Amino acid sequence: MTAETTELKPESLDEVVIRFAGDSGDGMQLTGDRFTDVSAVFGNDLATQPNFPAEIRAPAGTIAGVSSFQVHISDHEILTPGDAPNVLVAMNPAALKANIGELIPGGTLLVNSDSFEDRNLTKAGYDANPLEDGSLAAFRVIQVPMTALTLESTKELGVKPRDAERSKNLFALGLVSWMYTRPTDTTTEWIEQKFAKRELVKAANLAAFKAGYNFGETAELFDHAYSVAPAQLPPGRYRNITGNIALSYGLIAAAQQAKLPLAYASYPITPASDILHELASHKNFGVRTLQAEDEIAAVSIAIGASFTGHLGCTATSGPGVDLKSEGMGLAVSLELPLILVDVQRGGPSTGLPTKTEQSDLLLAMFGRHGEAPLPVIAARSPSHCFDTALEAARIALKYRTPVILLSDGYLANGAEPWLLPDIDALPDISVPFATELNHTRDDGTKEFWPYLRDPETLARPWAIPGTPGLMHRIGGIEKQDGSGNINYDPENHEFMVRLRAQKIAGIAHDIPSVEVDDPSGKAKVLVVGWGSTYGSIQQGARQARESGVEVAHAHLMHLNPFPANLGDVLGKYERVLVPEMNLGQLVRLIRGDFLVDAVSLTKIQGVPFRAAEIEQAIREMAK
Amino acid sequence: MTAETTELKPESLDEVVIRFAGDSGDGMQLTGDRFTDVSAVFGNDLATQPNFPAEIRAPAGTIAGVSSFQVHISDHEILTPGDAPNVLVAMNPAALKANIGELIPGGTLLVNSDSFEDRNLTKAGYDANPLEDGSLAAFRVIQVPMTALTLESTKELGVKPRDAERSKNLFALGLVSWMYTRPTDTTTEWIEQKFAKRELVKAANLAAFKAGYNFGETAELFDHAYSVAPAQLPPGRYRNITGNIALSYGLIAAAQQAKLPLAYASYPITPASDILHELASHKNFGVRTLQAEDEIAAVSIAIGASFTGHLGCTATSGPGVDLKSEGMGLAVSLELPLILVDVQRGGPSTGLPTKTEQSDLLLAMFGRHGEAPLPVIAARSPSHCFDTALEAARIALKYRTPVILLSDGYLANGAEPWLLPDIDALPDISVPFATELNHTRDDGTKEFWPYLRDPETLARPWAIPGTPGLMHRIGGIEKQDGSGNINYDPENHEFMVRLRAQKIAGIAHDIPSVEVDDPSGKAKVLVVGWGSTYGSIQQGARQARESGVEVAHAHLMHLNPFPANLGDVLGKYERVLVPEMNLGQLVRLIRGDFLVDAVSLTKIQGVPFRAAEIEQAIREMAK
Amino acid sequence: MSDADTEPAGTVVKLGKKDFQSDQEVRWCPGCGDYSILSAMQLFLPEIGVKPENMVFVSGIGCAARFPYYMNVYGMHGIHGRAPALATGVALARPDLDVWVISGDGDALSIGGNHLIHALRRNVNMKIIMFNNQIYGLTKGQYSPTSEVGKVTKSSPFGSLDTPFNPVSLALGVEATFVARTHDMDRNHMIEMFRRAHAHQGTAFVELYQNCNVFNDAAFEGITGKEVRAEMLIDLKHGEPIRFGAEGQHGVILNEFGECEIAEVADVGEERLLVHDEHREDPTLAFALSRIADRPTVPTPVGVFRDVSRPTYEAEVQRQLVLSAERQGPPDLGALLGSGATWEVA
Amino acid sequence: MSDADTEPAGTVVKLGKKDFQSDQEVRWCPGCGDYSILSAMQLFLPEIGVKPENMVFVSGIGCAARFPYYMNVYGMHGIHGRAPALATGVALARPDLDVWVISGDGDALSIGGNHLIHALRRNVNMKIIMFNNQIYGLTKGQYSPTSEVGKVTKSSPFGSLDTPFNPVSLALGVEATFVARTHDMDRNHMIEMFRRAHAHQGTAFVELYQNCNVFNDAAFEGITGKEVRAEMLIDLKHGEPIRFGAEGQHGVILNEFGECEIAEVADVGEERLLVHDEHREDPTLAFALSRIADRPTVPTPVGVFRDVSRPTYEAEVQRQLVLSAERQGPPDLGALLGSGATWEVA
Ligand SMILES: Cc1ncc(C[n+]2csc(CCOP(=O)(O)OP(=O)(O)O)c2C)c(N)n1
Ligand SMILES: Cc1ncc(C[n+]2csc(CCOP(=O)(O)OP(=O)(O)O)c2C)c(N)n1
Ligand code: SF4
Ligand code: SF4
Ligand SMILES: [Mg+2]
Ligand SMILES: [Mg+2]
Repeated sequence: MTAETTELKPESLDEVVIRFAGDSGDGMQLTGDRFTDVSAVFGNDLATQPNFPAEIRAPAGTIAGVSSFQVHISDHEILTPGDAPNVLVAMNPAALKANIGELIPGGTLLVNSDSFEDRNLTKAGYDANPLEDGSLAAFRVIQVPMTALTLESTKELGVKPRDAERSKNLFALGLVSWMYTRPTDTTTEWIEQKFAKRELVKAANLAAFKAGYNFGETAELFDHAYSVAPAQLPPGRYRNITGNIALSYGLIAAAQQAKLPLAYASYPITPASDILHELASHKNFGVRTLQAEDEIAAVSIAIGASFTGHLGCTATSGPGVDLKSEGMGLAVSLELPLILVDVQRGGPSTGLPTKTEQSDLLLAMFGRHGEAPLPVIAARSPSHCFDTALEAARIALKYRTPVILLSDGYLANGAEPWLLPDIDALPDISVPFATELNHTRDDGTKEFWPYLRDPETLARPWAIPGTPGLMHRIGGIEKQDGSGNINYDPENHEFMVRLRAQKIAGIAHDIPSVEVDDPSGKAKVLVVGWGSTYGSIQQGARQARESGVEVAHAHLMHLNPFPANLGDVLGKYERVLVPEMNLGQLVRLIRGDFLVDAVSLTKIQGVPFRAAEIEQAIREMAK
Repeated sequence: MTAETTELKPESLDEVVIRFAGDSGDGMQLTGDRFTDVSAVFGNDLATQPNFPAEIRAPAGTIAGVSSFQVHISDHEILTPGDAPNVLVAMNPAALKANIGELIPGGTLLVNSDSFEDRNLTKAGYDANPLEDGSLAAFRVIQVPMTALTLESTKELGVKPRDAERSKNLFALGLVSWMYTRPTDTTTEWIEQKFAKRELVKAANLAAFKAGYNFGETAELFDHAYSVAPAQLPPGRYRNITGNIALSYGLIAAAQQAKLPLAYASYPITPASDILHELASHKNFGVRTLQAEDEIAAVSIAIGASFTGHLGCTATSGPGVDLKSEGMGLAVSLELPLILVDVQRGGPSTGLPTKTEQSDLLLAMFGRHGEAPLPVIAARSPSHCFDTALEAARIALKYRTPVILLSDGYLANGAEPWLLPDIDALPDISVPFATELNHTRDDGTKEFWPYLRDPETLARPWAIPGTPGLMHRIGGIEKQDGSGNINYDPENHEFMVRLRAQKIAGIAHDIPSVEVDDPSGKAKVLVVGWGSTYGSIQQGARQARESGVEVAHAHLMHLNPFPANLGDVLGKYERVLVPEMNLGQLVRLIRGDFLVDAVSLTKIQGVPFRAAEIEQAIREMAK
Repeated sequence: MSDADTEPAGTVVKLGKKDFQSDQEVRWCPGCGDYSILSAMQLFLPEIGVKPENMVFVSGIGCAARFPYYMNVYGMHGIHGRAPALATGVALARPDLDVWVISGDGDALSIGGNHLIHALRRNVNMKIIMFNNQIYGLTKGQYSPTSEVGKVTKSSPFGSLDTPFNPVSLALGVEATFVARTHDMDRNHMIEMFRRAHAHQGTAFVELYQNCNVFNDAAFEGITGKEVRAEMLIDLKHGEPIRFGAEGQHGVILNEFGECEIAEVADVGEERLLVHDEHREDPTLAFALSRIADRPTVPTPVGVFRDVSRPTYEAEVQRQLVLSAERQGPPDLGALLGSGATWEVA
Repeated sequence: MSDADTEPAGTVVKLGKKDFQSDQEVRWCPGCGDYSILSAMQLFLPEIGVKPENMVFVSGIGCAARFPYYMNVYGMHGIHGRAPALATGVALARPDLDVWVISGDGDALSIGGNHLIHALRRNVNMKIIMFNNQIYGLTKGQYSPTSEVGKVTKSSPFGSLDTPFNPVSLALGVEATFVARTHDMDRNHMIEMFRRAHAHQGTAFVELYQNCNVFNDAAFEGITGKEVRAEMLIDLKHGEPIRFGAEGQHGVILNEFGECEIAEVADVGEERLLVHDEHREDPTLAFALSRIADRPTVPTPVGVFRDVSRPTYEAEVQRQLVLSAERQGPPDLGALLGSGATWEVA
């Protein structure tokens, strides 16, 4: 290859991790979203990880105000947003300071040099200008006066400088798009639609984007561009989706597959609010959404709706789950279908509202007074939120029980390409309502018994108001099995407590066995995970295998009851590792249930495991 | 011995279990209380178990309306109210029907024959009169027209028949007092005081009581009376006490020993309400009680009071614990002293409000979102509620942490003789408030850091409002250790989460080792219990030993953290049995923590284990 | 269960009291005011012609809250304080149903206060009947948010300190569209209030003075007792001058501050009497009336304080469902999942 | 931290604004109304002569709720909606402290509604300042219980349906002893309301219109904007006829139903104007005034609606502590434990 040609021919990479970082006001989330969409449409596999400041809007230019978006694109299947970025785009000193620590040595650092003046440097807590004091020697630093160039590119348009300056994120997007040879049309089209109504803004953004792109081509800064070829994903139509959207779609789909209207009541809370927002905008699906006065009302409203034959659902995060405890216990006693989605966040108490964590598992299991068992399932990836919503509904309806579905902040806001499911292939999860009297008195007259159970599922009949003849009363006081009449008899209570437990335990026979990913079949170490650690564990396990360590991975979607074969699976391996973003919750359950000396690997930093951390732990254990 | 003398000499028994049963309106609780007091003052050891209907007042004469009181008196130390009564006093057919099943074969049945007329028989669901159809052949049935005799005895006094009839429970008390040769003075004095202001009632009750007593003496029905000699209890002054009263006294004592005012906020709920009632009547101890609008307010008010330097406390039962979850999590994050008493009752949901259960242990352990560990302790007997209240306060104050104290319906209402503690020997549990600036800035100026910890206990300083210079802000958002400033840094969060857990875990070194009751030292089976099963397990173990089976018993007061030696203790035995009034909660923790194949023995009938049930299980296991 | 139950749907049957009685034994204390309320409700319901299967009675926890068990309709005995929220779910999902909430003063105003005030402002179509006995009955006699200051109970041996709520004032302060008061001693008046509440579109709040003869006996005797009623109850009638007393000799007038005062008609003259108007948009008049009696020991207004119309919450929800369908078209799951940028992988 | 902190207790120091500023960086959006409220509070507090160490600021969760972090006093940032209860605990335990609650419209009226209404009836001695921006700020813009009907937000794309609360009416309906309203555009008026609230013995409720320039910008511009204020704000002054407008040309009168109406002074004459009286035992007048404006788009009363005196809850608690000591004697633990029947075992 000659010098000339290198100039033109982009160097091809198999994957790259890019992080856009700037002030909350700089529009980094949008920049990242756009780059993600382009790459998705282009055909790369990808995973993203946004990171917002917890403050509504921390002072501009401060570390607290930094917002970032990491996207991992590749030409092969990937599972995580990447451990560390290869490329960091830093729009201001604070963004640099907050993120430089994670840029891989030798990585590319793209900075908006215009923003590195004293005021910003001090705000970020820099004594000296890092662009000048040599502290960035380890990286390939590329300084671009993005602000100036953006203003320059837009001045013809007569946009006020203050507004024009806002387009600098699109300049950055253009520049990075060139660096990785992204097609430009998707972005320009998007800009044109998005700002169709605001001519000037549209023009400014287009100009800035083009300017950035052209700057890459012409500037001497880059000897050549890079390319990341499309990945070979299973064929079909794809879209990019976040966990909260997938979960919302899943609930809508579940209601449709159950032939029931969806009734969704919820009180806003980060990071669950978007589910309310999304569902509220799809009323044409017959979705009734209600923003309740508090979480207690929300779960109560959902229960009331379920009583009448709707698919009652509510979502929240930790603090709200606490408040819904009593209501969930009522639903257990009423034996009505109900879905509670817990989008977990950093705790305890208000904790770290915008960060992710897996610390509500034991709360979901035991957070109700008395013996009040209910099914618990967890989503493993953004798109998996769709599947788990359907599964939660299936179980809730078939067994007439409240179900807790665990998601978390990382899944809620993270995105990945999603192979659109075949609508017609979605399962029919509808269940019949009771319509007939089901019990005959000694005197021969017939009556309706609300707690007369299906011998197989142990589910009670669901007779909804409006059904002639089946009028009945249910409540939270202990009741006689069958008739459902209030009953304080000791033996009946014991019978009912055990029966309710048995009903939930029995679901184990109605869920898929846990699959073990053990390519060689020679692994001695088994990694057991649940929820959003899936990607990190899969990737970590792969890396371990590449380094010659055999390892197996089993990831649990059903946490209560466990799949029937879990005990056998655990028995097959010499050592068991359980990575969790908490202090070790699943590991407690596994040790207690199976008396297996499972080892806990925990990380509680509000961010997912790095694949390398998992790999490391696996290798330690394999020693 | 000659026939004559037998007539006079009471036959002495080493113990007897008597159950008084009647309609809620018949005053059986009072009758039982009186008999208990007399026996206590007389010097017997004893244990009682009241049993109320869940209905406020179920229809008179129905099974649902039956109220009973069982008292076990003996001449040696006893631990339970007795498995089955030797004597049943049945004031009406419903009371007979509801209780006869438990009377031991050959036992004495004392019935008020006047109440066995058709209306009452039908209400109780009897087709035929059991007094006539021979169905009671297995018992020594003694029919006494108590109503008639009571009216007879009071008619001189000019009491209205309707009122006079109300005194028939005292007739029964008199009769049973004679049967067991109880001194009469205590009772007559009590009547005189109690009804001092109501002459007629006093006279009627005295007359009825005497009539009953004399009836025993004169009637041909009894060939002789019985006596139960005083028990040889450790010397000292005794009183009879229920768990709720002991717990209330314990809180008052704790505040005094901590040199702090007690602030108690609570919302009424069975069976915890009496703690509020009791504390509200001792304001002269500086106790501030507040009946809150709900449980969430109650825990919040207690937290607010603790922040200002009071001993903040709240009590409730299951449903209220659910509601306090979020508040408890806040207290964990604030690291303030707080006591939450959970008087457990039958669940789930409203469940069996007046019945006992141990089903909130895992809720206490895990019923808060995020990682929010806190100490959990449990009382084992009515009087032990006093000790545990002091211990809960000691831990809460020393470690600046909320503590959950578990009691239950059986302890709350059950009574036992209590050797009054030596006030002067009560521990001093006071802790100093912070008064000084505790941190020096780089610039040399001093400031106050609310999260700068005691290196040993890891407790943070408790600086109360009013203290000059120590103004500070605390909250539920994650904070920087030391300064306490809001901090979203990942590493700091992980550090804090682990630190909070470590603080609680460290308490293990500050609590007594668990003691094992293993007389022969040869036992292979260890029974591990917690809470109110203590008496049943102790008694069951004794019976097992008497039958030649060696067995050890360890009873846990501290459930989180466990005593440091628990692991070793468990390791010493071949088999471990864990009896609980739930579906197996402690056993889950033990199995998970120590990987010991502990076996669960569960009973969920709203009533304590019978010693025989425990003995049985021990023998099975020892096979 | 009664015959009506097994009637095939659709056929109109003449219903009677027994059609609304469940087979459960009624378990309140003998002499409890709840009995008369239950029978008034069972007497009233047949007249509205709604089939039992289309009625839902929801309650929280308390003696009052046991009510649904005794009604042969669909019923839910919920958790303490949450009945208005549970019922909101019922009404939101099924506007076709007749929804009633039975609650107590503790259930509705203490632990359930938040749900009550939000239900009232939302105007969900449900009828909330609050049995006010000024005590916690089920938990055996602690003071409630409507107990008088200084009340001595188990939990307030030195007397309670909290100023009680005036439930009618409270409801009027939170934008309620229908507010009424009645008492357990007057079956016809109870029935009339049930009738009015049921006729109202939206949330109806009825405060019902109820005697707890075990823990707070005779709390209302001073105004509801047969012999004193004429002098102590001010019967509000829309469009009529407000007067009471055996010969209607007393009346209500407004002073210059807009406050209600009781006067002798003879002194002030009939024309000065305040004419009741249930339908004022502005709740001030109703509020003024609610302040005449802050305790049920002085002449106390009963009847409908306020009855104005506002769209019900669920009707508006239905409207939005239709609106959405118009704007966004019929549900198409495939289109929804495939919305936004998609791409094909071959 | 400022010098005042390290002053030995007792010595009276002349305090300034900076003595109430904490060392924490203030983190609200640029332009948020919260800034002006914070500085008004910090300007006001020095005048009351209470030392920072004797003040406690309690809040729930929300943007408004961050307030305590910026105050150099004792502070607690609690959990959502529970601030009035947390503060009740503080005041109950320590009547010697100066207790303030800072809350938002969602925090106080949505999830916290029950604690608010009970605090108001109890009359605990605390000052509740509710920042009403008619939106959920911290959670990025959902409608709140004070948002206008039809408000389009993330959670109400087709417009919100719930009739909003009128916070002043709500407070008056639940027996509040002090109710006022002010706004973030007028520092002096804010300070005057803080002053009045602080002077009141018992629970003071101040609704403070606050601009959320990010999620609900200019919600109050129509009445608080400098240029419109004179015409749109009705400044309530005790004992004075209620009039407003540049030349005081408009006034407020009562109609025959006791409702407030706005009239031209020229038409009705000065003598017909309603004379404001904060101290009426009966809250009806204040309630009538609260209904003049159901949205901040028409002439709206600001100032003190009601200020009456009633014993504070904690004062009554103290009274009972003394009473109990008199009746039951000094605390004697031994006697307590040994109360009732006891016996000796040798
Ligand atoms: C969460 C919860 N807290 C407390 C209780 C106990 N409780 C049951 S009913 C009740 C109050 C009853 O009073 P009210 O609502 O006036 O009804 P009433 O019995 O007087 O008819 C209380 C405190 C409960 N069941 N659940
Ligand atoms: C139990 C619980 N539910 C929900 C939330 C989420 N949340 C925090 S603040 C808030 C509302 C904020 O609105 P407002 O009280 O008006 O304060 P503002 O931000 O507008 O000042 C919500 C819903 C929470 N933190 N805790
Ligand atoms: S306690 Fe009172 S309210 Fe409850 S049933 Fe008995 S009398 Fe009625
Ligand atoms: S979101 Fe609104 S209320 Fe919150 S800080 Fe920003 S501007 Fe202020
Ligand atoms: Mg009541
Ligand atoms: Mg707000």
